[in-house]
Amino acid sequence: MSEKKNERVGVYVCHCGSNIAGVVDVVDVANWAAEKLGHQGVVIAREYRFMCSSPGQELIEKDIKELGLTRIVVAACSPHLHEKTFRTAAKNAGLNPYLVELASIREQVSWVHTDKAVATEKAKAVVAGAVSRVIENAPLEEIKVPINPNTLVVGGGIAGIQAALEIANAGFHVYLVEREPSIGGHMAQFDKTFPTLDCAACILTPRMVEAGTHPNITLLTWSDVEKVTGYVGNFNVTIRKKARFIKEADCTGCGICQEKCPKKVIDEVYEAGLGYRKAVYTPFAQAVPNFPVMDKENCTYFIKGTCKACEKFCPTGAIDFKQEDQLINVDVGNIILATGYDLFDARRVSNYGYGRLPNVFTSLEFERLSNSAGPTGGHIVLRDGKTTPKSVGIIHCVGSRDKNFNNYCSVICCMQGLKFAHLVHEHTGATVYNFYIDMRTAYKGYDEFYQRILEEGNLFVRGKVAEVTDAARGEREKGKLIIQVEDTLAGKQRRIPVDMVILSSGLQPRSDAKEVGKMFGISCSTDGWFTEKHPKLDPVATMTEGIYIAGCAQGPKDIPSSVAQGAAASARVLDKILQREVILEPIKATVDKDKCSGCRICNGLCPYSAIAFLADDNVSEINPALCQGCGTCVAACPAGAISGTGFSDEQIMAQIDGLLLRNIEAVEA
Amino acid sequence: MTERISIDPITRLEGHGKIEIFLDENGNVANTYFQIPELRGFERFVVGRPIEEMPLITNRICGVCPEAHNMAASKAADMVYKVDPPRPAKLLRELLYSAFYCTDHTTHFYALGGPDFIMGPDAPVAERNILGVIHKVGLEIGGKVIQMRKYGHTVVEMIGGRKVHPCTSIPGGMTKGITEEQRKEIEEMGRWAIDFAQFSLKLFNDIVLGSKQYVDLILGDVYTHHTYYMGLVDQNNKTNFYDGKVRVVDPNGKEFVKYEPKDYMNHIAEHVEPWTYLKFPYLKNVGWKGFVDGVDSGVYMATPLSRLNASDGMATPRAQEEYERFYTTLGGKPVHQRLATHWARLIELLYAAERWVELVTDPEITSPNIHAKPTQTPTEGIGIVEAPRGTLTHHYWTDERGIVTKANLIVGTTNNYAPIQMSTHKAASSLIKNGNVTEGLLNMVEMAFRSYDPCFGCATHSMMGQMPLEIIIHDAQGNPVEVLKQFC
Amino acid sequence: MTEKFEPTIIGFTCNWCSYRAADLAGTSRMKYAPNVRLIRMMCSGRLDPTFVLRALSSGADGVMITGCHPGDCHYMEQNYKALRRYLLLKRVLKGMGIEPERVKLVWASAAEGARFASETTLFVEEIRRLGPLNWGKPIEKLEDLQEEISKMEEVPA
Amino acid sequence: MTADVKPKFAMYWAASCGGCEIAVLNTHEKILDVDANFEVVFWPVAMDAKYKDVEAMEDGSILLTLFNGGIRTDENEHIAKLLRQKSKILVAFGSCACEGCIPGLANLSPVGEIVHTAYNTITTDNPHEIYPRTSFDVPEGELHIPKLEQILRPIDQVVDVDYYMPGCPPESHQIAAVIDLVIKVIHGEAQLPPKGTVIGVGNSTVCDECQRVRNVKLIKAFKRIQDIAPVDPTLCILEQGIPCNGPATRSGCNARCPSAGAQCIGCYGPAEGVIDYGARLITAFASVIDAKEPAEIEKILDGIPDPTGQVYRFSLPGSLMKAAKSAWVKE
Repeated sequence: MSEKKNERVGVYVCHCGSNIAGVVDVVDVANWAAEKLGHQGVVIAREYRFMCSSPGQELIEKDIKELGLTRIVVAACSPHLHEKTFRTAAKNAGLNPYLVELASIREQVSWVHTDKAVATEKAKAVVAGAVSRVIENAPLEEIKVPINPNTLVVGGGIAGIQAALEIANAGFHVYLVEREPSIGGHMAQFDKTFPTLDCAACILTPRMVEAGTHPNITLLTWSDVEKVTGYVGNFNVTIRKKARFIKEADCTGCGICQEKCPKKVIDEVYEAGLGYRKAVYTPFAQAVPNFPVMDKENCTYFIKGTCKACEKFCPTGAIDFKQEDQLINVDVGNIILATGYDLFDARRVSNYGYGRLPNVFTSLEFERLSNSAGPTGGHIVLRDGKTTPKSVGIIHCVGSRDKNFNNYCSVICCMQGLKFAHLVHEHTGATVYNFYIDMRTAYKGYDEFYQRILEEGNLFVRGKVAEVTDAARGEREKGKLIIQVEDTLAGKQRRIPVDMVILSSGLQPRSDAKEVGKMFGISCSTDGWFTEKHPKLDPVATMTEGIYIAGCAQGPKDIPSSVAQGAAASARVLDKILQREVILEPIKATVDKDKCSGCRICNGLCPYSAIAFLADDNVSEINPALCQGCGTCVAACPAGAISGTGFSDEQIMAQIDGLLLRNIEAVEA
Repeated sequence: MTERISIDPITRLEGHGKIEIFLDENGNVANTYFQIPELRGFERFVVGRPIEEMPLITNRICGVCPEAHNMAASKAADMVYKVDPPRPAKLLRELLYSAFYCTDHTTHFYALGGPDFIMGPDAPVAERNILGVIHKVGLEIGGKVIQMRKYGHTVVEMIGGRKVHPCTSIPGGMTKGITEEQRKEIEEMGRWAIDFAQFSLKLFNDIVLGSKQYVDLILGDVYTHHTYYMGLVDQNNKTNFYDGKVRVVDPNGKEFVKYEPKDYMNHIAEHVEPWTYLKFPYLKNVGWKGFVDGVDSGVYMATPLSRLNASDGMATPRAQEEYERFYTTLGGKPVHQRLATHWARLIELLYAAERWVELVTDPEITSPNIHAKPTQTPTEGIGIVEAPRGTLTHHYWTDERGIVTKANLIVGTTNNYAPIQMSTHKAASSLIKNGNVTEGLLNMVEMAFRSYDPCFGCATHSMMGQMPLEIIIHDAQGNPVEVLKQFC
Repeated sequence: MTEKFEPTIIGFTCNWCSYRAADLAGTSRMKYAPNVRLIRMMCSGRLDPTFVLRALSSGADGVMITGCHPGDCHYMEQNYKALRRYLLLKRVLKGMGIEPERVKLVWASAAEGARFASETTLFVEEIRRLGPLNWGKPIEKLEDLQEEISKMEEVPA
Repeated sequence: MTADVKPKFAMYWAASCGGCEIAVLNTHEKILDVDANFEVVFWPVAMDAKYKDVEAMEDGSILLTLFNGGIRTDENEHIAKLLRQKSKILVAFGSCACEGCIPGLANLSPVGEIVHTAYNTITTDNPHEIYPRTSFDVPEGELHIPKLEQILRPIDQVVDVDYYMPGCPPESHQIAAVIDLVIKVIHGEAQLPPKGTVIGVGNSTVCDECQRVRNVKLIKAFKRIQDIAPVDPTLCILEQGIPCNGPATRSGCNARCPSAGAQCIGCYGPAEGVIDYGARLITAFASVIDAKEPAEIEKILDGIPDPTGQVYRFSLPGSLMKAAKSAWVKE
């Protein structure tokens, strides 16, 4: 590559007990490195049982100090495990942490190969690659950005509420944005919650009220986020506050306008289409805030130009037909996305007959049926509104674990099904059949609940239901819904007639998840859930610094997990806020303005709009705070004017040469 | 014998074309060989390239006359698409080409061929070059020469986008036109060029025709060959550089054939010798009889002289006058004396300058209508122009996407390879007697080929750049006894 | 080629998916062909065609480029940019007479250790079939020309 | 260096077209400066000279040699080595010497195929398959012509080079500037740039000098110039769909071709520090493609009919791969 560098390199080969040494001849590798890579600047090569142990790290620190090493190569495990460890060791010894390279000879060699000779040869190549590369490494300094202590939480479901409260209670301001008229999310629609069966409203409402009244929380319901710019610590967010046609300042939430409103509308959202609301309404009694919303599409005044009943009767004159959408602009340092899920549309499974067979219900419909505050006052009845079912079939995994719809398990359906079984049993004494593929009752108290439901005498059939039909064969099926299923335990086909069928529908990503993700600069998995930074070790952070995810937006989960994630996300945010400044990985791209021709080929490549074109100087420029370091523009610049730290051309070229042992051949030739 | 020469590293490795002269026991010329030592392989590597790149790629065959290749390739590319460029586009191309002719002929007369006359054939080597000429005739003339070249290249740049290797000619026409301002500028330079051409003819008249020694030299048998002559002519059989039919007259000046460029394969063939990389074109319908004169030998010549011989005159008034004076002075058509080519070249210079002004004053020259979109499926195309050093033929076959699948190139100097070989042989045989060799005599041998202005850059579709030449004289045993270098 | 031929292959991985897939293959102790030597980049979008050319011209018999699945890129859509480069690069290599199969693009998510292992082994076999590339190591120049000349001289002049 | 003894100047062409010489002559009056400040000891196009004289010179006695043309034959190589030995400053002059240029496209085929093609064209009358031979017996003796080497090479793959001056040919105003500089150096009024510097160029790419308006580029289809000519005179040519090499090509020519309504074809070679010119163009063109589906991308790529020629038109021998597989290995 470039001119000869005079670096002093130390190479440390780890045995990792027998994990590496069992397959790779580590002594040979170390000796080889000392001998063959001397010309590149390797002054010492050691092997040691556990490099990551304190003595192992001390070994490195000692050599740095005593041998004046300027570069370190540790041949051990994956950098994803111990890169930080050894960088810290170098730092302690006064060497810039970015002058350390890990050569993965465990995950990439000893664990995946068996032939010792071959593995040892490959290990040598990997080490040679790391040595060539580390010589080209440049010392890097972490980038520090101040953090705005305010936080934006998007989504007022239980996860969002939890996150908002945690941060607000810690004394920092939160903007909680909810697109519906009230916070509460799906949980507010439920009757009971598994496995303890406590009433959802009873446990949720206090939290909603607390959030609604918290001095540190600015509640923005009936609002959408429209635009997000900036970067971690310094986001600027534009929020559209949709017109409610109610002056919030004057409204007391007395509810008279709703009483007086002559226009009845089927409530598709909250009542799942089972009940009615008015054109001016609060979705439910405990709504927070409890200001109503005027439904423009259905309001007689907006349609015909006359009526204004609500205005006439409002004691405080809070009605304002002229109200317009408001654009609110806020600065925040961190953002938590808790945008939740959509319920799988059971119509898609046409052979289950939802929408065609009146007495097939979705889980949400059933939640409303069984809810004492619901349209039937908690009476579980058929569509006719009066007949109580004598037999009920509950079908699990509707739309989940099904290659025709969603491959994933929706997590909650089993427990939800059991809950329904219990409620039906309790309210009606009807015979209940559960149709399941597998019962998944992990987590605390869940399997106990399953046992309890079994003891209640509910029936369970293992098998995926083929069809729900009203085509009766013979008397016993007359006027019933027949569930056609293969009982895989008994190993026979069954036709089970019931009065009511409940589809335990799965969860799926919000229909607009992709657009939302784009707006906040995060990606979605192939299933459409937001992608976390690490599936195990960093489940609430995302690839974009300062953007966190919580609740079902990240994947299907039950209430406890959603709450836990809400809290976890807020903990991450508080951690950032308290640091006052955020440290960014110094892996960034920069433009050499002299070389840049202003061709603008890079301009379209950055998903974080980190690249700006300066028309006056006819050059492009990269904002280091926005740059996430992917290196796409570096590879794209036709003039070679963009360089990337941490993964520079020189480093990668040198590593190629090293891996191909070219640097050695060159000398030997 | 073999080893004696092949072991000599110098002769083998010196970088240039060679004339090998073998003497017999009496020190007289037994035989001469004119060798070209390089192959670049354009015919092979243009295959796979898009047709529209041919004018750009074949430019690089020769940096001395890239315009010629650019034009030939462009015309071939037009034909590949069966598209006829709008008249203004053709005017622009020919205008560029005429301006180029002026610089090229000027360069040769003053820098390459001229020194022999202006300084004298036996003047010291160190002086026999452009700088020598300037020192002798005075800086003022040097200034004029430089000015002429400057003007020519300025026009090439205005129309062709670049001074060397123009880039604006594409299938169906041109990528850009010229503005009225540019037109005015070009016209001015053109008028100056006419004066310069006339001045050059006067110079030739005074220095060369004024000297009995030179006239005898020109008319002498040493530089005379009776061959066929080839040149491009317009519908009135007047010399044209850019377009027309190829006309060939026999050694008696009678029209032998006049053919459309597309029919060239029926008339031209190339002979291969194993001792040189360059091929020897000849008239197919006469046949290859070796390096000999006469009606029965297919050897033909394509130079300024041959173009005059092959035409019935020049299409512009002043040039026509000179044309007539030329033949009356040298005793009628055709003129076989090779050295007269220098004069013919100056007449062409005058024609090119006059044509330049003709074209730039055409009302359509600034029209924006400079391109016709190709609509037909590309197939095969042939383009022929007169390069300063001879008739230039480009022939391409393409697939339906217009990607070249096969190519054939017969370039200026190549046409004259056989005549050059003959001329040098004859000159050597008549000048070298009884092993008596002087530098002056040898330079006169070189003058034999230099009159052809052999541009080996140009023959270069198969050979390396314009090449210095070397003459090696071997005794009867084949040992080199004299070596002389000359750069064309 | 003889079955003894062991290809040398350079593999490019992205930090978030394919490199973690390789890690996973390791932690799951999956066995695969040892011929591929990996280079970690932040994203497949970092892949500069120069790297591939450098590898092929410096002794590699093949190059494996890996990244997150389309739509799954941790930098949103940079892997599509890698895909475009890759497709054009293959065309250019084809023009140089290099079997396009010598350069392969593989999508592997962090969870697909098995896929990473099997794709690697598959690719190694493919390259083994194609034989060594030996770039820039021609038959010694002079011999080569002698061969040319003798070919020319087979026919009588 | 003092001016009282005129320093020696040489210029030579190997496998080239002579355009570089013309470009030097096109500096017009500057030629006289060269004559005034140098003793021109060796310059085939302009004057007579003897190789023996060159060989007789002391090593390093020529101050400045401009070497143009690539190394196609053993003869070219010999002269390159000779001139290196005799010259203090050896400049790889022009695209051929710097990176191989158009003749470098020959590296896409085996040398045998090139020879075979040349002597089997439609007009060649060669029934006995006669090919030139490096040595051949004629009745009077043996004749020699140089050997073609397997591939064409830029001069720096044969000898050590001090400076590079790219361009096909280098622009005359750049040559003039360099001549001025060297003369200044001779008179001790200026310093030479560090060895290995690319001289007579800008430090960016052609777009830097191109006056055309540029936007964020999204190409749905690549087009060929004859299908859309004349192009919009003010808009970036690449944005109009024509694969223009400008973004990756060294500046210094004042964006000649784009300003003449034609795409840049890349004669000035790669920008400063770029290792492989073709790679830069591959990524440039790929980056502007507006498609995600492989099938659609492929369809758009079909609009570049000769990808290899497009990105290595001038630079194949100087690229990482240097030549096509067939040029290295015999079928």
